[in-house]
Amino acid sequence: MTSEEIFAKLKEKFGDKILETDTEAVQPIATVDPASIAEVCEFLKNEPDLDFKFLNCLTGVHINKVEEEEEEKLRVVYNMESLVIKHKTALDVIVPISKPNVPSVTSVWKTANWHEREAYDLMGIVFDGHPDLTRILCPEDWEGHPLRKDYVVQEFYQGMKVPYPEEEPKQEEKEEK
Amino acid sequence: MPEIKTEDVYIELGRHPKAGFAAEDLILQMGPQHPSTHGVLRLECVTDGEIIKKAVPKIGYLHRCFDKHAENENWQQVIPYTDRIDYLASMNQNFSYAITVEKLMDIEIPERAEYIRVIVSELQRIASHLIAFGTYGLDMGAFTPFLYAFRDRETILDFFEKICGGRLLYNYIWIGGVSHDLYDGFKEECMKFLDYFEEKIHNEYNPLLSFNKIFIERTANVGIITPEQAIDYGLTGPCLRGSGIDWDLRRDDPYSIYDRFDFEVIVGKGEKGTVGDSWDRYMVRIWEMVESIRIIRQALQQIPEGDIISEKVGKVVKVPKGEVYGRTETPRGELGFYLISEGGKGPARLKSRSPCFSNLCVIEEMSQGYMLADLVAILASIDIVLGCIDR
Amino acid sequence: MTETLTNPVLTLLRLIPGVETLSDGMQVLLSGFLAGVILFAFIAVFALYAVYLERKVAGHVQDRLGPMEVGWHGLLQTIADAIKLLNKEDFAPKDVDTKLFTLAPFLVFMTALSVFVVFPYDSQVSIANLNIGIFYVIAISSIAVPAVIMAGWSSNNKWSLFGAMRSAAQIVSYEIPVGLSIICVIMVVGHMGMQEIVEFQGGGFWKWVIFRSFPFNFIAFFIFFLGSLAEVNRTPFDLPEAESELVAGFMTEYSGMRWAFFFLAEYGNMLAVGLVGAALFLGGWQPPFEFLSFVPGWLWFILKALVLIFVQIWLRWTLPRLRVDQLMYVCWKVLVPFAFVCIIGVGLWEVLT
Amino acid sequence: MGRYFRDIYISVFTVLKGMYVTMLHFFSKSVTVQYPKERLEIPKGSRNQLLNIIEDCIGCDQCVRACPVNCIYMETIKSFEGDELGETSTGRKKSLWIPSFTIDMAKCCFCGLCTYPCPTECLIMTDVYEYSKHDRNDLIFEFADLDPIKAAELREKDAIRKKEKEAAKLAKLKAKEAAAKAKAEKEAAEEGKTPEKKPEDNPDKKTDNSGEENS
Repeated sequence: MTSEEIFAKLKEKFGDKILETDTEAVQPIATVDPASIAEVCEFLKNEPDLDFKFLNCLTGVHINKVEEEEEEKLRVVYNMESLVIKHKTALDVIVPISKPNVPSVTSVWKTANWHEREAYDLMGIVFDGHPDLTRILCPEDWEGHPLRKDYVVQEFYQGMKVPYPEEEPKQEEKEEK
Repeated sequence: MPEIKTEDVYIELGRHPKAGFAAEDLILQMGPQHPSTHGVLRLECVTDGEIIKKAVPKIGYLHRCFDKHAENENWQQVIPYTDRIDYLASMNQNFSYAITVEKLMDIEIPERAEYIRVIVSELQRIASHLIAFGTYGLDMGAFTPFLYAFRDRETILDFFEKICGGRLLYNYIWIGGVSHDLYDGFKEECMKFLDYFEEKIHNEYNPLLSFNKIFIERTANVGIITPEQAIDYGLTGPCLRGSGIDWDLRRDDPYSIYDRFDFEVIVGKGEKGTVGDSWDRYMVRIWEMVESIRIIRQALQQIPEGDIISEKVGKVVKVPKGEVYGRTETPRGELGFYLISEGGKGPARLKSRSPCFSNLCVIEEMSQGYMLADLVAILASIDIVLGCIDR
Repeated sequence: MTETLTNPVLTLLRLIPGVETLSDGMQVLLSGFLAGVILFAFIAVFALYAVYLERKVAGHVQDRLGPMEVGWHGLLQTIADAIKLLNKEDFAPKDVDTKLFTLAPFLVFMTALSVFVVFPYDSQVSIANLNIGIFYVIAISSIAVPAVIMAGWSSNNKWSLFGAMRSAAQIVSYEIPVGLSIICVIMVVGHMGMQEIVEFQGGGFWKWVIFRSFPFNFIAFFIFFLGSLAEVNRTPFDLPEAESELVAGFMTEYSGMRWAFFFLAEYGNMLAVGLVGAALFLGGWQPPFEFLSFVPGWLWFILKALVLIFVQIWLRWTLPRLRVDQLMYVCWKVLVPFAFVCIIGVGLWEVLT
Repeated sequence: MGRYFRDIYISVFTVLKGMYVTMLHFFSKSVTVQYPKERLEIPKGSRNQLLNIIEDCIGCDQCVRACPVNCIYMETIKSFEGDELGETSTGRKKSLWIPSFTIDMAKCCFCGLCTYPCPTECLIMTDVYEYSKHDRNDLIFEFADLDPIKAAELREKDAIRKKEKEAAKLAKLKAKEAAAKAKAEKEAAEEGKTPEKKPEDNPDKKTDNSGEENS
């Protein structure tokens, strides 16, 4: 099925919960209201002629500030695919940075478990209902979320100096010799 | 400082009978430094004697924040970083990054470059599967297959060194084509190697390890992944095909010129045990090497003359604004890149969806009830590379 | 059989002047001590060159050359290794049960060493010709089990404990098939002394026990060989020090000279098993054909043992490793039943013919 | 019962087949090379240690920008009048002194991206791969061959020149403000006649100033 039909089916089932759909772009994508992302994914997976049983990728994105007054936004993109009907689609969800809560889709696809933990770890998006939302790549007690645009590396981690010494390695030694 | 009694520490950690922890359970850290975890992976196993109750993988020891690096580099400079995601199959990593960017730029690649790309990534698939075969034998205690595998892999590395200069990390497939042309003696040498290698698979690797009864006993009916479980956990590549699902990106979502070659997609049929056990995943890799040989032979015959990089890509690569998810079939599965570009000097956001990351997360549920030695067999059958998991 | 066999070591001892003055008991004690020194030297030298042989065979099997650097074609390589191990720091990890930790390697090496006392090196030459020779060998080889558990438990490391438990289970359970296959031999020969067993097999290779009561003793030999492989922890039964799972099993925490003792014990056991196999089944120092008897007997004995050792090494570089429960399956479900069948077969054969 | 015997038969058969394969290899030729004595020859284009032929280097900074791990550090000083810098081997006039050109081989990732944009092909990848050192700082290779005294002297001249430039810029700025102030007073004098014209040309003047300061 082409992405128009898929989005049409979604709109007809979920109505206003599908905020906007963009089919001309290189990758057609539908923005979904954050609260209902779990139901939409459940529908996409169990609907016989959609059959999106395979979640390819779940990406956390930090949209940089476009207008002055609004606060920054975080975005989660879901790429999914059906191995039987061989068609794929993409959904995304936009949440403000102050309240980055997105319902977890681990109940729909088990592969989302680790992908969501990684999005939480690197981007700071909190997935409600996730079985064990802990850091997966950085150490458990690491501060801050590295992939955010405003991320500053912490000075010390358990007494070890973190930032790489920035000064030129060459110049000083040359003079001293 | 009050003297800390080890018993209190254990109680506080909940690993003491007073803290309700069964006496015979043993917490075993199959730690980051262990001969058969294929890299720095820590498996925290709760074992009852030799039987594993729970094995929780802890990853992140080799996390080099590829996504963060990609944001500060321009389009061309990201390629050496993609080499290092799955350092055993760097050609395929460059290939999928180049495919993603070209999908966004929507440019045409010269024919010869397309053929070189296919030849080179199929050679890399053979080299990577050779490592999987060698380390599997090593984990099962047979030393010799590992050295036979590396002896044959040396010839492939020599080809790559003559073509592009690197032996393990190549920075060879660029956006818009490839960086160097094939050296002139390549075709005959490669043909000779392929004949030699195909004969080696059939009457050296298989009798020595694949059909050895002890090896079959150790791997058949061990680590069974059902097809539903495989799809649900997002497994891809030989792990997915080992569970009987006929899905190969090279045929089902053909990128570059893979639709011009006829090759067979190998699917696990459960010859020696049930479908989806470790032996199936292992045999899928062995027969995939034979298929790759077929592809390379066809590509070597049909390769045209011509230039190797498209003119439209100048010194500075310009990519229009947009988002795309591009992927290719690497030896370990589907490596996908979710690329967001704001038309700037480099990618705004580049998320790498690595195959081993999803392939490993099935181990927690699947390894219950097996013995410690089976855990090693299961790990080797999923063929994980820690660079690919931690990125 | 002459009971008052002249003890070669005793005669050797008497060569030293001023020994006759000591009392008889002291002389026997000293000869025992001298025998220990000779055996230790023999095993140490042999173990060094067994390691060299193993690395060379491994090399050539894997299309490479093995050690080539030290000495001509690496002949001095293992001596260099031994010296390196000698001056390595004598390190024991923290909170290790030091008494057991230090005792274990010597106990393991003691069992390997004490088995050699009873072997018939040549027609009259053996250090102590016990009339219960082969029974003594089986008894001694089971002393290694507590020593291995001692090593595993005292190094306070979960992996070593796993290795020790596996090794104990393996050695204990593989003694049964080895014992049963030896019973087949004793039934044919009728005597337990090693010297007498070898003399029984005189006169050409068709007289060897392996070809007596044909199918059964032949199978008994293979059961013995497989069982002894397991007792020596060699592939495909090298579970206790399975590199890929338990790092090095009970030997993980040992380094330097203590580890060298374990290593020496392993190769000593390998030689011991080869020699027992040669003595019991392949006619010890008896030449395969009468007209070849000008070659000294002990050379035949060593040659046959070397053939068996070569096969053990060859197996190590070909086969993967068994899992613990498969190991037990092979022992109890395959080797022991076949051993029983062989015993019945040999028994009937002896009675009928 | 059948399976039991079939299993035994298969295991004995496959073990013997495996031993046959390894026995074949026991007699085949070894494929290894005794490294320190014999060496494999390195193909032409192989990427090992970087080398910069400093005579041809014109200090164009392309390689520093192209390096993904920023491991090339280069310091260039514009040539003063009357300095004789000589030409590159291809006869191209050199205009920049290079007191120091270092490559930190410990950081280098051997991708070769720096060798492609080099206009004079002076930065090449040699086939030297045995350059391991004990101390990581020794891996920082210095390629510039300017003797330290000349380099120090050049640096002073450069510092002086920079100060003069700063002073000149400051002076120009002051002169511009003075002119602007003078113009403002003149307009204030005419203000009585045409009040509305003044506001729109004031902002352009302001932007010129700020534009200038930024450059």
